[in-house]
Amino acid sequence: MARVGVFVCFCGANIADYVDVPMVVEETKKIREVKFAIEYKYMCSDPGQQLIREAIVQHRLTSIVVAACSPRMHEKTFRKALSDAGMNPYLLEVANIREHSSWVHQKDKKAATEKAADLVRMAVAKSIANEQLFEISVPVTKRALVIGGGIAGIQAALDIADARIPVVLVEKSPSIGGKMAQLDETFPTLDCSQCILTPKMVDVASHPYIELIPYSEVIELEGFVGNYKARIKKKASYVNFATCTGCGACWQKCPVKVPNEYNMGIDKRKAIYTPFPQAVPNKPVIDAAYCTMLLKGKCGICAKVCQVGAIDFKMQEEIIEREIGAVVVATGYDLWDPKPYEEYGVGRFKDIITSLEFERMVSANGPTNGLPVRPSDGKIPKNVVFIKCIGSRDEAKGIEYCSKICCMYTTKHTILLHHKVHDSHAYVFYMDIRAAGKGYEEFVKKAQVDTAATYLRGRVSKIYKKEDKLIVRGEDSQIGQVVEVVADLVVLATAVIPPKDNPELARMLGISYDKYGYLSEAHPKLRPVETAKAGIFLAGCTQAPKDIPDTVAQASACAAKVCGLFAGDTMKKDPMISTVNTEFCSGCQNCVQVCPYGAIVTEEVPMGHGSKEMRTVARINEGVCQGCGSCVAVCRSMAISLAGFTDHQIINEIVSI
Amino acid sequence: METIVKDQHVSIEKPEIAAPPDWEPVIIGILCNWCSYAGSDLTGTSRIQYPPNIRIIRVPCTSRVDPWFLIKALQTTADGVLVSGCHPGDCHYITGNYYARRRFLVTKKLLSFIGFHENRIQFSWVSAAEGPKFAKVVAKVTDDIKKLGPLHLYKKENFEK
Amino acid sequence: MITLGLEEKNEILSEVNRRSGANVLECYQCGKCVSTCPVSNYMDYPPRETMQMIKLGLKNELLMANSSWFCLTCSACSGRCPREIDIPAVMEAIRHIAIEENYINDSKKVKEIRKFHEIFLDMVKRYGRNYELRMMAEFNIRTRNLFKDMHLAPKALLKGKIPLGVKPMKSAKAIQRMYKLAEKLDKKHL
Amino acid sequence: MKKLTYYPGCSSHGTSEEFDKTVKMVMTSLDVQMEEIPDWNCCGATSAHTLSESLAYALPLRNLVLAEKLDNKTIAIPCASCYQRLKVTKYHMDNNPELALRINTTIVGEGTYTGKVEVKSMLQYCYEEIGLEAIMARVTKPLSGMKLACYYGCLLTRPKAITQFDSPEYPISMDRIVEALGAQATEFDYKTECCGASFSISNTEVVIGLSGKILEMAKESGADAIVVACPLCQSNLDMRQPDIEKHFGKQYHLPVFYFTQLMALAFGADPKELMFNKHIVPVEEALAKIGKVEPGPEKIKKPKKALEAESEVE
Ligand SMILES: Cc1cc2nc3c(=O)[nH]c(=O)nc-3n(C[C@H](O)[C@H](O)[C@H](O)COP(=O)(O)OP(=O)(O)OC[C@H]3O[C@@H](n4cnc5c(N)ncnc54)[C@H](O)[C@@H]3O)c2cc1C
Ligand SMILES: Cc1cc2nc3c(=O)[nH]c(=O)nc-3n(C[C@H](O)[C@H](O)[C@H](O)COP(=O)(O)OP(=O)(O)OC[C@H]3O[C@@H](n4cnc5c(N)ncnc54)[C@H](O)[C@@H]3O)c2cc1C
Ligand code: SF4
Ligand code: SF4
Ligand code: SF4
Ligand code: SF4
Ligand code: SF4
Ligand code: SF4
Ligand code: SF4
Ligand code: SF4
Repeated sequence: MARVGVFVCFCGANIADYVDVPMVVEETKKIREVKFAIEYKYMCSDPGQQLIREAIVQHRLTSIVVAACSPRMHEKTFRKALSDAGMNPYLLEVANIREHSSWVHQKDKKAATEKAADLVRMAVAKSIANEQLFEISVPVTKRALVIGGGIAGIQAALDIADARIPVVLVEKSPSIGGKMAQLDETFPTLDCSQCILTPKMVDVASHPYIELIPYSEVIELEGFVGNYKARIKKKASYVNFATCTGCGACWQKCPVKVPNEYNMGIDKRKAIYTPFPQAVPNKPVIDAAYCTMLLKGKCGICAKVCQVGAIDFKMQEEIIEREIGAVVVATGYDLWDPKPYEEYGVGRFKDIITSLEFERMVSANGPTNGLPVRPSDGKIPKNVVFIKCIGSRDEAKGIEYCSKICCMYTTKHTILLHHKVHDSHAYVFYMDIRAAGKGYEEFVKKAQVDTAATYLRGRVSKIYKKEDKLIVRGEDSQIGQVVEVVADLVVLATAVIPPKDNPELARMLGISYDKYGYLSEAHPKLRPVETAKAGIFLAGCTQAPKDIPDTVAQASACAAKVCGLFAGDTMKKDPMISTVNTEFCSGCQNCVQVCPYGAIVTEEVPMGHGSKEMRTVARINEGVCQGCGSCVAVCRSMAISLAGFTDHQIINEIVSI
Repeated sequence: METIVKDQHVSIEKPEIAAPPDWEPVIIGILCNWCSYAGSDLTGTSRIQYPPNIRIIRVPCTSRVDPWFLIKALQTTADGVLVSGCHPGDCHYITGNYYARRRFLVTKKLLSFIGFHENRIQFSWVSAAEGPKFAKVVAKVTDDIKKLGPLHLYKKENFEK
Repeated sequence: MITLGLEEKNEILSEVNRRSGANVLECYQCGKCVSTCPVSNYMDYPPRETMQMIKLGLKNELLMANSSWFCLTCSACSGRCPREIDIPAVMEAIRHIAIEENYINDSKKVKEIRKFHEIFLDMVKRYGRNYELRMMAEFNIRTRNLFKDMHLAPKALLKGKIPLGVKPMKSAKAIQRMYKLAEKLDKKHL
Repeated sequence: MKKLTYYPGCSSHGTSEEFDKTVKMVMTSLDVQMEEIPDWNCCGATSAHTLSESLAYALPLRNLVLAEKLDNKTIAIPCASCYQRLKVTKYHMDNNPELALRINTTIVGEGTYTGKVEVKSMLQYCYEEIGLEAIMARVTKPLSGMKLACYYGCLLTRPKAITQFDSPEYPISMDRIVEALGAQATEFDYKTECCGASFSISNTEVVIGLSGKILEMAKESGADAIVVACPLCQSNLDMRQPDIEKHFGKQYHLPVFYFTQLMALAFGADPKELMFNKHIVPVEEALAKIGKVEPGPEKIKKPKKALEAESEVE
């Protein structure tokens, strides 16, 4: 029979003033299984713990109940006291007689005492059904997978690799760099984006702990924290990177011209191309959608000019498998297509461009020699109208949220315009100027003064064409007048949106995403880089719009999380998880449906001992289960049991009052 | 026992069994660890007072709550049960409390179908920060149950403690 | 100067929201409606300002303003409002409250607009259909503006643009009955 | 043969007789049989909803109920204002049963509204139910050489949730129809700006300002004439044009046609039949362009997004 020891705490006056502690001890002693009961002033103090340790040995106790403060406070402390005395720490139960009794029934000592006695009785009843539990230790594969090679992915990969943990960096496009590689100078300091990004990209390429897999996508992830296996699809590049020297002869000679996505389609690239001069890896790929050799079997010029024979038209896509322990998702963002703004004539008027197009134009390595030009006639614009919140904060046409970065980059654009075209004038239609950040408001103020840009507070309602000018009409709500600006060029600060395949990616990884398609963090304030699935972390705009400083900060936080996870050779895990008794399992798979973590899989077991016929049963992966108990409650066969919260334990509590 | 079942929400409890003069109801509160249990701790640390009738059982998540627990509680020791968990969307286990909520509604219907007054089992959302709300919920539930009087229906009076 | 904080509750806000089905609180003062509205420069308070005044609960000013009478219900503003507020419905709610509670804006323009609509409805009540020439004539007489548009009349009449008669409905009676019932309904439900 | 229910609206017997007449001509040549709603009444126009909520729904509702007695699935309405009143009423009756029941009591004796008839503007009917191909097939005298600014006004496509037709900002249905007739539609940015319709009589100052801007932009687009689908638009832009010209000190000379007048013309009708004599702004100059194709600016190509553009091979 169970031998329970009960220790009731005074907590100085905290408990003793409102609960008759000796009376509780007396009541407790009436319970058959209780072989030892005592009160003490401060149970959590070292002498208090010593009391427990001694009693365990002296009275050969089989479980311990401490009646004191909330288990959320000192459960760990007392568990440790149990293990110090050689007892399994999970044989402890805590009765919360402080938060749940002495502190909340200060006017009725009798009732508080009765309640405290009941709470102890319940804890005793539960502890009788307690079992020895053992921390689960899961082996860890110390290799991280980073998905997406924008600044977020680059930073996370470098930080993890610097801790000498191998990283696999998978990038969808032919080069890493992401959107940052397309930017000119960056707010709030106006450093040149390429100048600060390129060294990091080169570091990625040369880092001994980073394996860069470009032009690839992760297509499958199985396993659980510490023990994932990823399948990566590498697209056919038709260029053998091992032999290619990156000389560029091929793309110089290729006759097929294609709109250049790096320059937002403003100029052309070839069918075989490296996306931009600083690309990493700096090797070309053939765009199968345009290469006439691949499409029609005609051409082959690149293969002829390549001195090292690196071109391989027969190349096939490849599947690469890697075992990893943690994942950082850094798939970045897209920009919203402003087509729904029909009142602005988007799509009809050539001289309306997006901010990223503007960014490419003013970039030194851009398609227009670093100058903004009117797409319609190639002229340098004088009056440029910038319109903010395009698609953002507009639930009618776009999305509800604020894109966070466009106020700042539009400010930057007025400066860049001012630098590049001296006699130009910027007009900015805005609703608010959101410049919360270190040095941001100062940046905005300086820009407003230096450029003398005209700020008009209102949303533009219409753009129409008059001769070769665009007339931009909006209200300046500060003077309550409708204004029309005669513009040469209009720049739309389009909303940041999540990559459109994020939901699919999230489903593949088993993590969640919000109604817009951003990947969801575990807690918006306190766990902003973790996902609800252990071992998967988020960095950069894939979680929400953010600028480069925030992106980098989050990426480094991910790296810290990954390093923390990999700190030991195995991972310790709470043993309060569920297990299936396959004898009882009917294979209904109700549990599979409700598990929020996908921890439950099915397997085939023989019908009976030695039987050849098989039946399906559920199996819970102990590495994945978080111990919520959903499955237990839905299992009609009562085949599942959640350690620490078994039916037996809970029913004991209920009936013991 | 005389039973009049007009519709499924009509209680067949017998009000004529009068409560003993100093009768106090026993209420079992099943709280999820992450929100409501933490909230109830906060009620304590804030010293907010509430009626002493509730006996709290901690579970990881309201989704762990088997309808059987509720039935067992009403059959044995309790005059009423409160199940409380995280607000929708805030579940520590992502979706746990959605399942719990659905299951709870069905259970409640079932229990009132077999004759329990629907106020005997109640559900609430209390977050870890809502100490005052927890006190309010407990006060309301206690009040409701007091009005209903002791529960005799289906009680195993000969239960050994 | 306006002093706020004296009213118990903002009645005009709840009343306008109820009647229009819009939620004026959603307006974030972007002004897109103002630069869209073809008549905003004629209004005492263009739509954006009207929204803010509703939020401030400036009932008298709102009900006396000409804004709701100038609204053409062209729906251009609501089609562009980023918060999808049904602005013409808000304008209409204000106009209807002003009519019911007898707030009379006695500027010449508002009086004329109101008169026109009354005469129009009168025509329809009499004939079941609109009688354009007669309506124009009555409008001119009743607004004491006998010669308004007279320069158009000869040419228009000559060209048969404005015919001299109307083909009245057979069941004009039904229309008159409808008017009576509608009036009752308006009273009951407004 | 197609059949439809026809609601002519008050102005069909007055200011827009030529619209009424040419609608009938065009429908006959397109093999569509029109049945007029028997003893229809005025839709109430802007005035009803300005002053009375119930009347605003009651007047159109009577017409809808009467239309349901005919056996056609669509009512087509030439006047944009009537169309909008009937469409808005139908929308609220269909979506708010409680209101529907209430308003239905105002038309005692006429029947109960069931919602089985579709309401379309005549333009929408031509574009959606007849279709460009069928229209093109009837053209015997193409209007090549004519440059037209298509003006839709505010009521045909707004509010979008209710009308569910074309774009409220840059509609193209009428443009496509006049192109099917062989004319050229100009790029005209004021297609759906309001002309001030309901203030035509009570507040002419507003109308002159608004309609003036529309004429200005139509001229700017290079048009020889304006095409409309609404009697109110027509009379504001046509009848008031001399006043507007005087007010702004400008000359526009832009005749304002109903699209059905031009359809009839292209289908080979005798111009004398088309009541051009009722127009205030003379039409002769514009009509004289027919057949004379200028070299002019190249046809505006549909803009393509840069990245969708084709690749080129050197
Ligand atoms: C016009 C403009 C100007 C800006 N100016 C500034 C500025 O001045 N200062 C500033 O701080 N910020 C600026 N920003 C913001 C800046 O661009 C972002 O903060 C930053 O690029 C975010 O980096 P990221 O790595 O999260 O995303 P991204 O740069 O979008 O990188 C995502 C990467 O993931 C890859 N990827 C996507 N999906 C997959 C997949 N399924 N598998 C593998 N790889 C995938 C993509 O190809 C890409 O390489 C500007 C933004 C814009 C639009
Ligand atoms: C009125 C108000 C409301 C807010 N509401 C919200 C909200 O709703 N949501 C939200 O996200 N944020 C909110 N915030 C912001 C939030 O408080 C901060 O983001 C957060 O507290 C910052 O945490 P911290 O650790 O950086 O700084 P702090 O909380 O200031 O902690 C700094 C600690 O360092 C100690 N310390 C200082 N100097 C030394 C030293 N030399 N040596 C040793 N110790 C030192 C201090 O004693 C202190 O304990 C709010 C802030 C305010 C003012
Ligand atoms: S164990 Fe808890 S209740 Fe006891 S003294 Fe320590 S803090 Fe107080
Ligand atoms: S020519 Fe050959 S070696 Fe040079 S870049 Fe092209 S593929 Fe590489
Ligand atoms: S084979 Fe293809 S990639 Fe190579 S040069 Fe020809 S078109 Fe270009
Ligand atoms: S950051 Fe500025 S421009 Fe961008 S959506 Fe927010 S408020 Fe609008
Ligand atoms: S719910 Fe229970 S019986 Fe059904 S599959 Fe899961 S463990 Fe087996
Ligand atoms: S306890 Fe929760 S996490 Fe674990 S297997 Fe069951 S449902 Fe999944
Ligand atoms: S457009 Fe809408 S949100 Fe903007 S000011 Fe007008 S009513 Fe308000
Ligand atoms: S509906 Fe009224 S307020 Fe709105 S744009 Fe038209 S006239 Fe102005």
